[in-house]
Amino acid sequence: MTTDTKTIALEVPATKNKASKSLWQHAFSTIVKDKLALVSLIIVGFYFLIALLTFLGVIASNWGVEVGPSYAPPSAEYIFGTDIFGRSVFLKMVKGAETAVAIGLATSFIALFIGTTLGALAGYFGGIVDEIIVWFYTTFSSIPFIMLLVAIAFIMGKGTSTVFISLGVTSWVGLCRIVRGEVMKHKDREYSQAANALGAGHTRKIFKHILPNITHVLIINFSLTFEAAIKSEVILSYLGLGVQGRPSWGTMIDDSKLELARGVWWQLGAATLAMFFIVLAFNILGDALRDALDPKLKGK
Amino acid sequence: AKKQDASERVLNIVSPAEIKGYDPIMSDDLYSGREIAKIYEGLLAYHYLKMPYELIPNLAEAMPEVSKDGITYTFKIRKGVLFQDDAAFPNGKGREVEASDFVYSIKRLADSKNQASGWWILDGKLKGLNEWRDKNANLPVTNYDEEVEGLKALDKYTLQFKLAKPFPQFLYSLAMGFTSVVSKEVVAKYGKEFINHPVGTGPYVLPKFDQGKRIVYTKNPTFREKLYPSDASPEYQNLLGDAGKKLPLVDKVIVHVMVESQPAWLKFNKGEIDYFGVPKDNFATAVKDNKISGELADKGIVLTISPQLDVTYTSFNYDNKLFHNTNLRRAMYLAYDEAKANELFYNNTAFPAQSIVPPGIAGNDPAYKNQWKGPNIELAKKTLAAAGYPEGKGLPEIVYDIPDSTTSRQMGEYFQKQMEQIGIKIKISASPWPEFQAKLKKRSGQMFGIAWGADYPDAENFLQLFYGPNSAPGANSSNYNDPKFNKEFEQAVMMQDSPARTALYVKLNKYIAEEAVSLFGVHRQAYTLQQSWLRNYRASDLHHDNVQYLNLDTAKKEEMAKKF
Amino acid sequence: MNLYSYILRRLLYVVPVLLGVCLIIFVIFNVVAPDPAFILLGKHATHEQIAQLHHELGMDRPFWEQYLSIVRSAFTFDFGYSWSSKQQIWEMIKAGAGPSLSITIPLFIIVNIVSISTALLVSFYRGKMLDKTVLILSIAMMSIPSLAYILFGQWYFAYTLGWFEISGYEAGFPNFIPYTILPVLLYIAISWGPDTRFYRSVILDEVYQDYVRTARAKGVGELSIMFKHVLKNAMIPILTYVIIQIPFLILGLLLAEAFFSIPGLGGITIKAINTSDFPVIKAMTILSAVGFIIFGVITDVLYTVVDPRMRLK
Amino acid sequence: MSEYLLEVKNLTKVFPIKGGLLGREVGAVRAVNDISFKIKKGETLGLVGESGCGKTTLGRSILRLIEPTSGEIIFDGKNIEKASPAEMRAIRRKMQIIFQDPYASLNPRMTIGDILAEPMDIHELHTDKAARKARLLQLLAQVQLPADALNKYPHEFSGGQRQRICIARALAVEPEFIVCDEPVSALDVSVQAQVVNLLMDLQKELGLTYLFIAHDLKVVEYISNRVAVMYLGNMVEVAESSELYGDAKHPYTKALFSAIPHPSTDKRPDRIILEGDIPSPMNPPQGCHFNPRCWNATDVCRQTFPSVTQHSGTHMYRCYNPISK
Amino acid sequence: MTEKVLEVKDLVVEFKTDRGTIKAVNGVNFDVFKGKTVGIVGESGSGKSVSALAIMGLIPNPPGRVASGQILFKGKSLVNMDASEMRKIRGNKIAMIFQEPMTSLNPVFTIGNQIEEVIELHQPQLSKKEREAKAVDMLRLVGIPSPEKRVKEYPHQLSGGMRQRVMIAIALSCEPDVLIADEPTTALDVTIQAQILELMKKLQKELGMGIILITHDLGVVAETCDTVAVMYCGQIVETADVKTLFNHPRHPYTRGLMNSIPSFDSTKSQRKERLQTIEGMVPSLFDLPAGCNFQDRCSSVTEHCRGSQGEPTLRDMEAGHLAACFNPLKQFEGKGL
Ligand SMILES: Nc1ncnc2c1ncn2[C@@H]1O[C@H](COP(=O)(O)OP(=O)(O)OP(=O)(O)O)[C@@H](O)[C@H]1O
Ligand SMILES: Nc1ncnc2c1ncn2[C@@H]1O[C@H](COP(=O)(O)OP(=O)(O)OP(=O)(O)O)[C@@H](O)[C@H]1O
Ligand SMILES: [Mg+2]
Ligand SMILES: [Mg+2]
Repeated sequence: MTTDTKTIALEVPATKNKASKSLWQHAFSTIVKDKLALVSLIIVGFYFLIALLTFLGVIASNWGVEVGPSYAPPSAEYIFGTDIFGRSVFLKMVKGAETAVAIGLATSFIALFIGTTLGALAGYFGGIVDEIIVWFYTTFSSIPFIMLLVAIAFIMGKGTSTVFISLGVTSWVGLCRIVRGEVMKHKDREYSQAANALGAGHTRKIFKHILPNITHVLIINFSLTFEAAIKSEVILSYLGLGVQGRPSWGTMIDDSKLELARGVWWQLGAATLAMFFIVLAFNILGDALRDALDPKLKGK
Repeated sequence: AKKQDASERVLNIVSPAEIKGYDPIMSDDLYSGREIAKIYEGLLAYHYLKMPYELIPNLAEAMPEVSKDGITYTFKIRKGVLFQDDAAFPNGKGREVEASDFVYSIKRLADSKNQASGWWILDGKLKGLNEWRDKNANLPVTNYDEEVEGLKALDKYTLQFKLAKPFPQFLYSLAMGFTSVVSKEVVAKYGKEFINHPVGTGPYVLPKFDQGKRIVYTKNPTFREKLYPSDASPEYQNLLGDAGKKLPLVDKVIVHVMVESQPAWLKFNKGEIDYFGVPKDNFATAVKDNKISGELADKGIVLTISPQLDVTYTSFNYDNKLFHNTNLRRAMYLAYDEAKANELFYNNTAFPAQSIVPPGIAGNDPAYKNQWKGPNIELAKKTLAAAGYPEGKGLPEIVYDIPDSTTSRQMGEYFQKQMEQIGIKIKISASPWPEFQAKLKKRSGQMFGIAWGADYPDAENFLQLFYGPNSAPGANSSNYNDPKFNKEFEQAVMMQDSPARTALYVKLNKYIAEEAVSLFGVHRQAYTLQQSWLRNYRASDLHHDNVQYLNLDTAKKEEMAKKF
Repeated sequence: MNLYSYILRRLLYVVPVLLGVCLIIFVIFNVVAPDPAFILLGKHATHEQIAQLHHELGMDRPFWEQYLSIVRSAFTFDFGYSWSSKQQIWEMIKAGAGPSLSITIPLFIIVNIVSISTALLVSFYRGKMLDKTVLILSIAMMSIPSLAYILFGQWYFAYTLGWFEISGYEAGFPNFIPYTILPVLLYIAISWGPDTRFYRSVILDEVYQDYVRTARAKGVGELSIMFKHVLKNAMIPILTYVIIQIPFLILGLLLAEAFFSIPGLGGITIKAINTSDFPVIKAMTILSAVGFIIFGVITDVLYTVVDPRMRLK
Repeated sequence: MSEYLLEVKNLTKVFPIKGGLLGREVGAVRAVNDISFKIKKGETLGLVGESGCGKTTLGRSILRLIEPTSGEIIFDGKNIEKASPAEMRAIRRKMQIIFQDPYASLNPRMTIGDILAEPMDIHELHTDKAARKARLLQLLAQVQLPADALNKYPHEFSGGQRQRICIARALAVEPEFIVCDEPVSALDVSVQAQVVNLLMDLQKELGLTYLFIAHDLKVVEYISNRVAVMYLGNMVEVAESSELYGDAKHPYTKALFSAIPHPSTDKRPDRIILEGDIPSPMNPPQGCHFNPRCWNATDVCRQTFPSVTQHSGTHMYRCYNPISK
Repeated sequence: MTEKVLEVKDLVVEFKTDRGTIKAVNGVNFDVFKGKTVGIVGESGSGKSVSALAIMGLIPNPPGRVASGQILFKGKSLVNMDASEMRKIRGNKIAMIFQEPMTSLNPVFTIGNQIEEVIELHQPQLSKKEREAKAVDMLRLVGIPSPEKRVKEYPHQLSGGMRQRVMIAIALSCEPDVLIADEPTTALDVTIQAQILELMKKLQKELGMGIILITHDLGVVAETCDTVAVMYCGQIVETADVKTLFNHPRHPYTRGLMNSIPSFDSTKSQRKERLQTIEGMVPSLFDLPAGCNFQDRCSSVTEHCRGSQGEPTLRDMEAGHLAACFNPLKQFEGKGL
């Protein structure tokens, strides 16, 4: 035995001076190495920063102030021109980032919460619980998204929280389905079985073993939901169910359907541009995350 | 569009809203009303070329005989008027209209099973009609044969109305779509589908309404001899070119239902639409200093500006005691800069409203200036202090409800900004039209931004908006209930048109204005663009039947085609 | 278990799902939604009229009866009358289906052909310039909201350039064609990005499978590998994706129909939403749910045709 | 207390196969069919058989990771198949399992420290911080891993090291009995030897008892005192490992041994090449399940399932026509 | 000696990865003779499969490429051969069987179809009928019962052993000169493995092809191969005819491998002594040590091995027996098994 213990030291040589990396750190470093993904990450971070700053009132709090004549076209003075009240379209666009980020976050968290909870319950417990949840989401998903949105708006009335909730409540099904599948898979994985053999209870198995292993799915889904929510807000605004009392890209685009014919394209332009970059960034980031976080590509 | 037969005169117009169907008793919605008026007719109509509005007989032979007490109205109806041909009639040939058809049509309006949206015009007005309605409400089948005292066909061509109490505005209801004549055979044949099978007496026919976005009317071949008017008010003298010609003047009318304004405006600019109300946001492109812009002028397009019989106003819900504070209301009124709003939202084309009754209707005093109408920030602040809320302190945040449309939203934001100047906090809550309506009807809001368009050209139609018994779900959505006002209003309503009544109207109108019962905004004007080849167009709020008077200069149209 | 009993079983599952859909509709519209009476009665409504309307609409009946009537309508397609237009809803649906299909069917066919071909092409050149360009382009196109496409397309292509009809519709083939070209093209642009991306990822999943290596080892050419081996395997997810679009085809294109004045089901739906026309909203919801469920079954059945592994003994 | 640590009596596990209209049961797989055996304290029982014959199912049923359909499992004198969850948890301290795929059996999101501490958390062992740390280090030393492994993640280790981590985790609760479900099958030969040595050392040191499952007969024979052979859910032969190799009675055992490729170029006795495939466990052949592939099969083999023949004290088989020496 | 059908000379295959370029195969040489079997053994990741794929021209590119070296098939170079010409050789002259019988067949085509495809590609003169008949013959040849029925079945309807036979049938249907079998039995049970190996031996005798048999099971090598190459970290560390190698291994790694297999000896009655092991683990291809790749695990390591003399190259130990080692075992020291 003694000789053996000596040779052991030899066995783990390569990792000695390298800091140990979890899969997360690994994923992060992978993303940072991918230039396009890094740029996307920076863009997303930038939008979040803007949103935070507008939320705190550091910037764009004066978006409602008249800065020039009504419908002034873009110029050196008015970067993206002005709207009907002579407000700066640029500031509205900036303020819109706050709305967009708020919608994205709220929607994704609501969807995440419902989807994960139901999916995990169904996948983990199986049997009748599973059947009921599957029935529930099958039912739910056979109702068109737009109808659900409208229906929820009917119940809840108007307002920003309605937008959050209706988008959140309509976005969980996909995630639920995936989580259910993943949980089922992981439940039968040998490490879960090992935990079982150790006498681990349900809570421990779900929260310590299974959920941490599907976080990549959650993160990828989070980014997709986030991006989809920002886009859905436009449709909601068009249907008159959008956010109120503060600028959003959706209402800017909706406004522009009247303005375009008189040649006022800058609200549409600014909102589309603002939306374009964050949606694009989220898409690219989503792909990169998928590559970086998918455990299939790691370890072995 | 496809090439149209050159010899055929085809009028292309736009309806900016969906058409709900062709049942006259449902014609309270403006856009459906206009379509219904192409096919159905009533006893009376407005003279096409007179201003102020003048009622003239249409299916009636002449204006009615009115008894001295103002209770009995006797009509002779025109002979030889035929219903349009339809399979519902023997051999498919439309029969002659009789007095009993009017009795039937008006009973249909009163039949509670029909849930007619126009019932209000007769509610409590004709003797025995309400009783008939209530009695039949609980019967499985409505008994149309039962006689109603206030509504009788004395013979084939004589029709007699008896009012419950004097109500001179009654005649206006006979010019409204609701009382148009329908035939019971057609109603019986199509049942619920009657709404899609319009068979009237009017100038145009539509075999079947299929819910399409393109409604094509053709000339009614059995239309009676109806002629283009030969007399006109001074401002319409230029429209007498077709005087004495048999109506209708164009062979075919195509109505394009276009809910979104962008495509409609683009289509008009291509010459595919003959006239078009200018959307607010196309205004700058179209009009400068009340003149048409160069590009459009080159195409020969003509601009018509005409006042509308309407008023926009911001109303309070008086169920909320907060608004019983007159000074608060006045302060708000003073803080609001209507001139600027006019510029932003109406391109400076609207008339600032001093009171509720619009100009052109007896009761409006052109000289009157409302002392509480802003902007006067200094005074507003003082008044607000007098109201007990210096600089808005102690005043809760007020929720301002608006219908959700791009423009309403912008208006709401504007109102919010204005009130902020004197320290009043406003929260905007936008809802789609139906929900907005529900809020009004349920009295659940605090403040609303709304507008009222005239049903008929009489101050009563505006003043009743503040008549206590009309509270929501009635038209008085502010639930204003002032016994003094109520009493005088009731009195005015009974009076025949006279200087005394006008004086009373003026008084009531001013009272409402001075009290700042609502914050009156503007009386809008309609801006209509016409193609150079369109003839006889006059803008009007009440002439839903205008299409029969319109004409096209096909040669001119061909000539202009290259400019498009 | 044979195919028929499998189909039957899948069809039977439709029942609880449909009951569930009805339940959701019922809860939303009959229990918690605001009172529709005010909207329907217009600006001069009275209390008496409201009460009567409630009776008329069955709102005073017990809940279970109301629920049953929704269930009944889901199976008989007798949806009653629209509140707003007083039209028979089934007739409205029949009238709207044609125009909707006249844009969605060409769109469906073209966009799937185009994006599947693009996906095959870029999968073939995976990792090369073409693949990267298409990928970036498709993501970029996905990032623009569809409303922006429509607004711009209508203004620029139809009006400024005059290439297409601005808006409008005429019933009957081929009359509708000039009116449908622009909306179809715009929606091709809108859907091409996400579709291509999806198909590409599906095809790429297959490209790295072992059987592809076997085919290469057999000396099969690259093109034949793509079009024979890979495509047939990728058919399963592709089919699912394609078929699941069909119920939405029936519902039409909400925005396009509103902007191009096409009298289709999408327009009816938007109008119903804007006027709180509950019966129509309910009908559209049920209709699309039924479509969704039925096409779900069809997908499952087609799986067994395409994929022998799913074929049951 | 008996000399046997574990006694399995008539253990059966049937997996229902759902299908048909409305998901009725349409069939069943008898993955484990009426199996009985005993294991002495400190002994290793090897279990071999072809893929799908039920080895894993048997191993997991013993720990009640799979609920057996019927039969008795008596561990340390206690009948465990009726144990309550709390009792079961206590029993699990004494029985552990190591799986085939060392990567899949480690949670990739946990550090080795967390993985090894988890069993102690569950069973509330060594709750004191210092004691915990000491125990972790002791475990690492037992499986010959360096102390700095604690903060690393499974993906940073090689296959052999991962399997050691799995072994350490099993040891953390100080079990008496370990089911080794093909613990070395996924490893390269050179690493396999390290792990096999480790398992044997631990057994000596801690007095462990093993049920050692493998399909590699060489390894099983090497590590086990006795070997049991399974075919299609049934145990067809059990014997001392040397006896089994030298004197297999069941034709299947014989064929299995003869099929092993020998890493030597010396001449070997002729190989028995079996005909045909392993039948589907969903509908095993009538009679002796091995009969379609058996060169000795007679009519009786095709009709009735053979019962157990006790050959010698420790040697049992199920066959009508056993092979004579 | 018989005809040399395939020659691999100094083959180097590189892969570009996130962490740099690795040489998965680094200077490999071996020959394949008609009717003979070359065994390639080595631990996981030692470059066995990559070598085989290189011969087939199937190295996924990117990230991999044949960086240098020659592969000559009957004197013709396969490296940089025109793609269409290469396709004519693949599946026809050189065929390959893969390790995973479960996934290597296309799940949506019948097995008949998949056999016919290769016949159609390389024997276009045959009619559809003839092809079908040939597919049935091939299935019969590889010992699948009732082949007429089986041709119409799909891969999922067959067991693993059956599928591997189908793979063999596909590989052999054009009677190739060289068959590469990459761990053809690893996924199979021993009894089935015995069937398949027996079958391959039989077919080799009938068709006279040269076989490259890749495996990590020394037992399989000993029983089926004529010559053996032992790979370690992308290089061949020892090669010889099978008898010599097993009886007198010269490279410490080869001996280590042999010793770590439990011997199967009924004479040892009770529990055996500890197995001999090779301590440590295979170094990562990303940071190979200077000098001999095996230095850290070697019992007879010296300073030479640590880089002062460069990498050890294959040297003749005796006729036809080469080993890459600075301190080879004595000729009879290596007697392990
Ligand atoms: N959860 C399950 N449901 C249905 N059948 C199952 C289940 N688990 C195992 N089986 C079946 O039971 C039989 C025995 O499986 P088991 O995994 O015990 O075999 P094994 O001997 O461990 O095989 P291997 O050597 O491949 O690991 C197989 O036919 C398998 O298909
Ligand atoms: N596509 C690839 N990309 C990057 N590296 C690769 C790729 N394919 C193989 N390699 C690397 O090449 C080396 C040799 O791999 P190869 O598949 O030849 O090993 P092997 O000897 O066949 O092992 P096994 O016994 O596990 O099959 C490995 O280190 C592997 O990581
Ligand atoms: Mg197993
Ligand atoms: Mg390999």
